[in-house]
Amino acid sequence: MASISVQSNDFDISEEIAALKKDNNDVGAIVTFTGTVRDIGGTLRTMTLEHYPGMTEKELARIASVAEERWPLLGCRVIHRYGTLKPGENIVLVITLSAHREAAFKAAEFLMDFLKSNAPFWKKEQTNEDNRWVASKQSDASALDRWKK
Amino acid sequence: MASISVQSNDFDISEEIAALKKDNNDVGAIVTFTGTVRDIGGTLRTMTLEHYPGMTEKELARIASVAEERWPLLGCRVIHRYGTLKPGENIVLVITLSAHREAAFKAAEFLMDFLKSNAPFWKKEQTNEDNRWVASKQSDASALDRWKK
Amino acid sequence: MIIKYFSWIREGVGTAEESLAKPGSVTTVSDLLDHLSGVSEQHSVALKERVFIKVAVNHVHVRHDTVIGDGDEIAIFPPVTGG
Amino acid sequence: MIIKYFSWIREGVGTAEESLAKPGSVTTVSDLLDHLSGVSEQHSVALKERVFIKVAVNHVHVRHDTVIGDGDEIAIFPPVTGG
Repeated sequence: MASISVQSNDFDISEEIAALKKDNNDVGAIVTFTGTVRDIGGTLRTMTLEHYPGMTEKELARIASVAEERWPLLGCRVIHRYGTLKPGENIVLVITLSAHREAAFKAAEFLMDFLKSNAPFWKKEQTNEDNRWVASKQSDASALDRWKK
Repeated sequence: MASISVQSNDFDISEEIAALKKDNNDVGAIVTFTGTVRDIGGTLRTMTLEHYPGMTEKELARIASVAEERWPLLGCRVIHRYGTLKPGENIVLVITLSAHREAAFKAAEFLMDFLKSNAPFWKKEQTNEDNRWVASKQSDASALDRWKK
Repeated sequence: MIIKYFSWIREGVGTAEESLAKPGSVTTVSDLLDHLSGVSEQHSVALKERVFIKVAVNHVHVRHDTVIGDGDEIAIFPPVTGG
Repeated sequence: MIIKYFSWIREGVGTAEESLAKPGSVTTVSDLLDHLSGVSEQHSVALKERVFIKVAVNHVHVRHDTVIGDGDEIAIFPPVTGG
């Protein structure tokens, strides 16, 4: 069962790994993905993440359960922040644990690809000039194709 | 330029990420891979990693430089431990930073695949019954094929 | 039914949430979007480009031809951009 | 030339390192392995299965047909198993 958090506060990757792995010595491979606030050209002041309370955690849990059916995971953690973040701050964390590296890598990539296209979050950037909603990327939709069996 | 360490002591993933990312706000994606000592069946007492001082760091740096040529990385770190480790302990850490997730994921997978087949380390397991050198896996050699252009 | 709006659709419509009794003309999500577009000029503009309108019914992503009921929570939002 | 052995080849040969002047019969890595196999029964057994014998010359992985010189550091080891 994956552990899911939707929170405004930051996370610590080492602590999250330790909490997930505990003393499970069947684990041989741990993959983490961290997404951070980019500031292209140094004009970003803040980024605000809106989400859909009620749906967000359910949708993240659903995506994680698909990953857990598809790969032999020994642990799975998803944390996604909401609220107002500064450039460089953490947005999202995915951790996958498995006996071997391939399952851990593939499951983490899968989780991120589906999270990008399905988790109900919307980013708004506040720059020195204006505020604008971030547009969705065709590349994120295309990324789902490679997971079709 | 990747940062390479071959060391007997442990590492902290959060600290390593922070040292690598600093205040680079072009970074949007951070992938880490951690390999840990597995204990299949609860019979392992310790695992000893022998390596080839003089060659090991050079070979890891060479692998990292190939990854850096192939993907637009904003940071790359490889730490590999040697000496005697207990079940559950960390063996290896790879960190890749990039603007986007695909480059970070692919480069980390590539690094691990090539490290597994080329970095001069050899594992010996000490169990309650005997001491034995770990055999190389055909799957690790096969893993290299997917990176052929 | 409860209608929730998010992101620039929320800003366009001018409210985060509204409730209405399901009109007789509404069977599917698509019918609801047609109905809501008639509510105000703001609704009409915000809901115009249907290819950018994503919908969840009771917290589950659905297609526009999905049949909806009076007790449903319908969320209307643009393509997601988290992660 | 300096010869270094690692892992079970080191244990089989019984030493981690030895040095020798390149014999006249030795041009390639393969020739060297043939020569070393004649040094002792332990060498012969440890170096028998050539498919499991990997070689690095001056810290770079090479094939068995690589030409070597008297000043080279030659490392002989089984397939690596780190990571």
